[in-house]
Amino acid sequence: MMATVPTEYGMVLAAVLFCTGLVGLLVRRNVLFMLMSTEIMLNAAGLAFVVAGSRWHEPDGQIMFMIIVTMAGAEVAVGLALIMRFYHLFKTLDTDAADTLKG
Amino acid sequence: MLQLLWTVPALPLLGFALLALFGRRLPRAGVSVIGAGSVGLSAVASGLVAWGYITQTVPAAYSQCLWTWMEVGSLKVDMILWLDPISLVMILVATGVGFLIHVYSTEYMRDDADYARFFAYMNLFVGAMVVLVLAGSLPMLYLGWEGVGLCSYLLIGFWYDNADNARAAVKAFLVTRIGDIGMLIGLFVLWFSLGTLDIQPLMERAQLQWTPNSAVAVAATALLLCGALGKSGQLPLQVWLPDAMAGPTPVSALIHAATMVAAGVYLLARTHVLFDLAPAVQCVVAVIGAATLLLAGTSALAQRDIKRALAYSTISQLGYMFLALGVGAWSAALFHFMTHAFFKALLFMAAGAVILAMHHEQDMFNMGGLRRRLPLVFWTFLAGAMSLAALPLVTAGFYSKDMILWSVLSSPKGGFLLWAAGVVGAFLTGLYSFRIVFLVFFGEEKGHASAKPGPAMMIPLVLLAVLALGAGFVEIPETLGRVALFSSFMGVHAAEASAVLGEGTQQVLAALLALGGLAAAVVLYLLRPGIVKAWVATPSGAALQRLCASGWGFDALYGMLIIRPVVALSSLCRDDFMAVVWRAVGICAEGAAAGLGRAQTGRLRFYMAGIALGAVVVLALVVLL
Amino acid sequence: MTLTAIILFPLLGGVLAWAAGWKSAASARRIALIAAALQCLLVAALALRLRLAPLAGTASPWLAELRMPWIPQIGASFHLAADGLSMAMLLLTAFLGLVAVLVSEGASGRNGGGLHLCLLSALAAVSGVFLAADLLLFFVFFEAMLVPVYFLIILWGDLREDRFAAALKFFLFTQASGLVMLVAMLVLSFLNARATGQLTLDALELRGVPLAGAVALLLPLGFFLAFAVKLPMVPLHSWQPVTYAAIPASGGIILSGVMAKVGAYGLLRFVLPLFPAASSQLAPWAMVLALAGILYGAFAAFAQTDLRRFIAYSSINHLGFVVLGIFSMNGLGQRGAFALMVAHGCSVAGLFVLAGVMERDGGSRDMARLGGLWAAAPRLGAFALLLIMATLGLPGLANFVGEFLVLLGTFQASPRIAVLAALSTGLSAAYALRFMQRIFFGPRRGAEPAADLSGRQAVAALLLVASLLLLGLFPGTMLQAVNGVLP
Amino acid sequence: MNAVFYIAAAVAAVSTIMVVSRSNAVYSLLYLIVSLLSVALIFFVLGAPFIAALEVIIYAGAIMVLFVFTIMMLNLGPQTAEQERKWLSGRAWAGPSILVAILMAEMLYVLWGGDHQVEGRHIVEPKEVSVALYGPYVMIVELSSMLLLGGLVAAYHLGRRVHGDGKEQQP
Repeated sequence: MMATVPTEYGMVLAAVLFCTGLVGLLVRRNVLFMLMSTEIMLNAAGLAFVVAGSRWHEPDGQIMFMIIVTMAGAEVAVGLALIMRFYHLFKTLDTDAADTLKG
Repeated sequence: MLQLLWTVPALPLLGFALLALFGRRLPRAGVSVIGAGSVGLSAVASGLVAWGYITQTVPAAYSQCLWTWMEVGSLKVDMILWLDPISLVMILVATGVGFLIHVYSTEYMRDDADYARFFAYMNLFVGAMVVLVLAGSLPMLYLGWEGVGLCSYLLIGFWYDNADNARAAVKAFLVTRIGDIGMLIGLFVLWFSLGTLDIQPLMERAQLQWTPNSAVAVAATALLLCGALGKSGQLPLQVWLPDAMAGPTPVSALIHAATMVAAGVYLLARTHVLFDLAPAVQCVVAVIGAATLLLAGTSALAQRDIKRALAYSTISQLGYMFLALGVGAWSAALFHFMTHAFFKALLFMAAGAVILAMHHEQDMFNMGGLRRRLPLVFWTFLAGAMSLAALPLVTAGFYSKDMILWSVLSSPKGGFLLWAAGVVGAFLTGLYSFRIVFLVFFGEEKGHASAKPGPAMMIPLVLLAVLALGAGFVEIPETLGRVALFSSFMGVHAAEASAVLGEGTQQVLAALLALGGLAAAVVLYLLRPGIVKAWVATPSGAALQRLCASGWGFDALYGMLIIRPVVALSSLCRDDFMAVVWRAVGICAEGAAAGLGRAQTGRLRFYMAGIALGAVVVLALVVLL
Repeated sequence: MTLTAIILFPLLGGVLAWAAGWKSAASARRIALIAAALQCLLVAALALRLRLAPLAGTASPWLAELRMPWIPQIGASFHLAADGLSMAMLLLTAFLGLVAVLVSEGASGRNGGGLHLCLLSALAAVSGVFLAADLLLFFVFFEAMLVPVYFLIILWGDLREDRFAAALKFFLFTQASGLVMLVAMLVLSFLNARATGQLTLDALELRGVPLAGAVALLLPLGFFLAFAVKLPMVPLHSWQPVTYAAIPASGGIILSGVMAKVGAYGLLRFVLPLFPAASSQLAPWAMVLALAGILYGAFAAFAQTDLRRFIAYSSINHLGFVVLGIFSMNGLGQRGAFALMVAHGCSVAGLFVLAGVMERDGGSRDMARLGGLWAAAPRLGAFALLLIMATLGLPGLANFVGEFLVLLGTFQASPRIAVLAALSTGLSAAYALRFMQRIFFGPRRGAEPAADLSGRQAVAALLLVASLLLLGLFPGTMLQAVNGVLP
Repeated sequence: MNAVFYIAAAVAAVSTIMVVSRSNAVYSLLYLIVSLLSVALIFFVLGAPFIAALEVIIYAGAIMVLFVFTIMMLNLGPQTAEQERKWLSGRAWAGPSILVAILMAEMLYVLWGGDHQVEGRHIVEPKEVSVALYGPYVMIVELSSMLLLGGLVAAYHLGRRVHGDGKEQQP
């Protein structure tokens, strides 16, 4: 049970997902949505790895995906904790409210 | 005996070291013993050395190498002492007169809080002077040279809490320093021209290698002359000497008589071989001497301060010595230096006694009639003034000045004009010396003179008075029955002379002019003081009086030409204008930081957009290249 | 092994002093003092031994050396070596280190142990600089000197000054120029490897690398830049006045007395032997720059009212003479420069001791507010007088020997510059006497410190005075030390 | 099976677009889960069944549950959704869309730069993956565990509640 689509199509899908996530990251001001967009982008990157691994018949792509999942797990844990903190601090989820680093 | 030579400079220096290290803990008597005693012992040592020198079976210069100072490649500078007639006379005078001044100081400075410091400086002064005159190499001479400069600075500014004194001290140091720089450069020229800095080889090689009036000879001697002009207070570097009166009176005596100002004369006499090879420079020396003696003589006439008047008289007498050096009569210059050391030390110390008695009053117009209050001081001062004025036959000053005038007139390098300047100077000398005598000791009593000076001050005065009158008899001109102890000791033999006037005639003329000066002083300051007062009241008289009193306005001139530009330049550099370049770099960096800092909006999405843009650009580069 | 000990010993003493400093500042000081004194003895003993028995019969110019592989991949080795020049500089370093610890402000309440750690580690770094015979090793020590000085300024500096700005300026200037030097070193090594096929950073083996074109000028300029900043030469001096103003007096002794000399040492050790042709090509320009520094320093020093800035500008004035002597390219001038380095090290250290005494207990250092100090502090006055006389080049004191030889050498190279430089000694007399007059003479003004030299300070002052006098009257041993090193 | 790929890809793309364009967080989250599930399907048809399972279990399961918890804890009301709608104006979309469109174009250009070949694919067994993972990649496994530990500690630390006086308290 195998698909025989060209590798490029898989890559294109990864690119589409990635770009959609990027648009979300740029457009949304709500930090929660930004975190979700980040997840989309990570997932897209993982997709690209798996596609490539499948193309070369190597397990490395899948291993990379596992790394990405691990990282995403850690990132979400920390990110969500940060969001909680953020909300307590600013009473909003608007990232533009947190501009104390303005130079 | 000659082996004792090193103790002559070492003893005063040892005294200095002891006083500098332990002076504050010693009792006054101890300080006096060390201070005066070290110089006294040094004088004794020079006497022994002199005895040893004279009784040598074959008279020859004696040298004693102490250690090698600097040695680099072919440059070898030794700490070497060189004893010949010139330096022998100099150390005898420096330590002898120096000792008398020290003895005098033990009483004069009795009540000063810084007694030990004073004697430490004085010892160092004598030590440095002895090093200077005994030096066998020019760098060592320079060591002593700067040493006496340092001591004059310290002693002129001895009473430091008065800012004027300190300023006079700085002035003395700086003005002489300017001359010293010339001398230092002169040393370089000599080293590269002749390959040595030891004085005797220098003379020998110069005679072999230099042609008269060659550029290098003129340059080297002119540069050496700069140093001599500064130290001896000749035109145009004479401005420091009158101000140097700010120090205690014994210091003035030491500076003017035995030590510092003699250094220039000594240098020129010591290197007379070089100067003989540069007649052009000799001519300059003579002209400077003549100009200085006239200028200082007129200035001396307009002073109110007794010490300043004496200071100008020193400059004037040094002018005579330079005049003699200029015509090549260096032994006459040294002879006059010797007699001048006696009578000028005497005059200053007697003036000091007067000043002390008058409670530190120095204005002659506030004195008067002191001959009854201080008879012994009066008689000794009179002896000094007579010698200064060169009253004929009975004073030492007459013989030495006569020797100078005759050499000026008879030498092929001299001439009538220079001689005429000298003779006019003789008139001025008579006038101003007796002006001082009459203003201070005659007329009505104005101030209240207190206690008479004690023996420690009076004994040196009497001794010096005897010398001021009698020291001239070692050299008596042919017309008066020839005695030539001094010049034969120096190894100089009278040359055949031809002049427009005979020797006797010129002596009579000079003597008459000196007596004329005395007579004029009698008239102007004793019998008819109204004449001068009336004349000074006229506008032109007042202007001339002001000009003379200020020493012909050299201070103002230098203030405008040198001091003001230097101060202006330094205030320009004060805030370090070169650092502006680096400040500009800093400002650029700050500007860039401010510009890039705007990108730091603090908005997360903006940063994300930046990353995305970066990705776009990088990918575009990958795609397109 | 002794060479390594010379570097490590002060470091060890510093760490011990630092550790002791947690208990009491006094014991930290005591330990530091013992370490500095022992370091003096160690260096002196080595100097004596080397003088008595130099390495037997080898062609090596070094009297003692130690070579171990370090980073063979880039040709760097841990190569320490000493010749007459470096031994003399080491002696100066150890001596001034002792003086610095003697007058250190350890008891002032701000952690004294750390201060001594900084002082002694600075000593260690400077000793390393004078011993390094490998370019990279030299660079490491050269940069290591910055760190302790940086902390000295910001942690123990004068609270009245902007210490952070001063430390930053100092760091930026020296660091940036040091990096330029590093690049020049690496390029030189690379060119050597291309010419000979041998990868090395050894200072001796890199002599005579064939250079052509722009590189032949740029490489020596890279070295020159770093050393000119260190000295400093006009116009690269602007870090110096602020740094001298902010640094604690004991640190100032090391910074001005020894570290500034590293610049001159580097010129003598690296620039001239590595690039002989380019050096003689650059010499006239360097001499003109040096002359500019002499005059500029003299004029600026004349106008200063701040004691520390006065020291800074007078140093610029004197180090101009050093550079002048070095680039006169003859034995007289270079020996004079060397003598002047040593002499100026002692005299400027003395001025910093003076500054330390004046500033103790919050005393003012504004010369416009001082005056008549002699009456209150005659010993300090006498000390200052001697320093001032050394500064203006009085014969009989050490500085004169240097200045005389420098001027003599310069006169040989260029009489015109020599005459101008000689004339500037008149200016140095003017500023030096003005300094003396403003602080010690004249009427009292009330801003004077209360006390004279204390016990330790008096010892330090005596040591400096003795060294100035001895080196001034008997410079023979000092001048002979560099006989094999300089032409 | 190619049809499955295309359908899943379309679903993934559309649902992802829905994720970034919804104003209600819960809706977005649901679309995200749909997107993840369709990607999991794609993994499966590409011959990576193990990864497909991981995607479902960890991503769509564990991680998304974290999001749900967070949204619940934040207790965002309808006014938040209203606020979101206001922020999502056309102008807000314009700039990022253009930027990303360019990026997309570049990526496609790069992808089509190579040769097009359809090859036979085959399944990479979980066994192969495990052998590689605990062979050459063992270091990465260790690093990942460090990373997770770090994330754990950080999340624990950050999650502590802060009171007004700035002192921290155990949750």
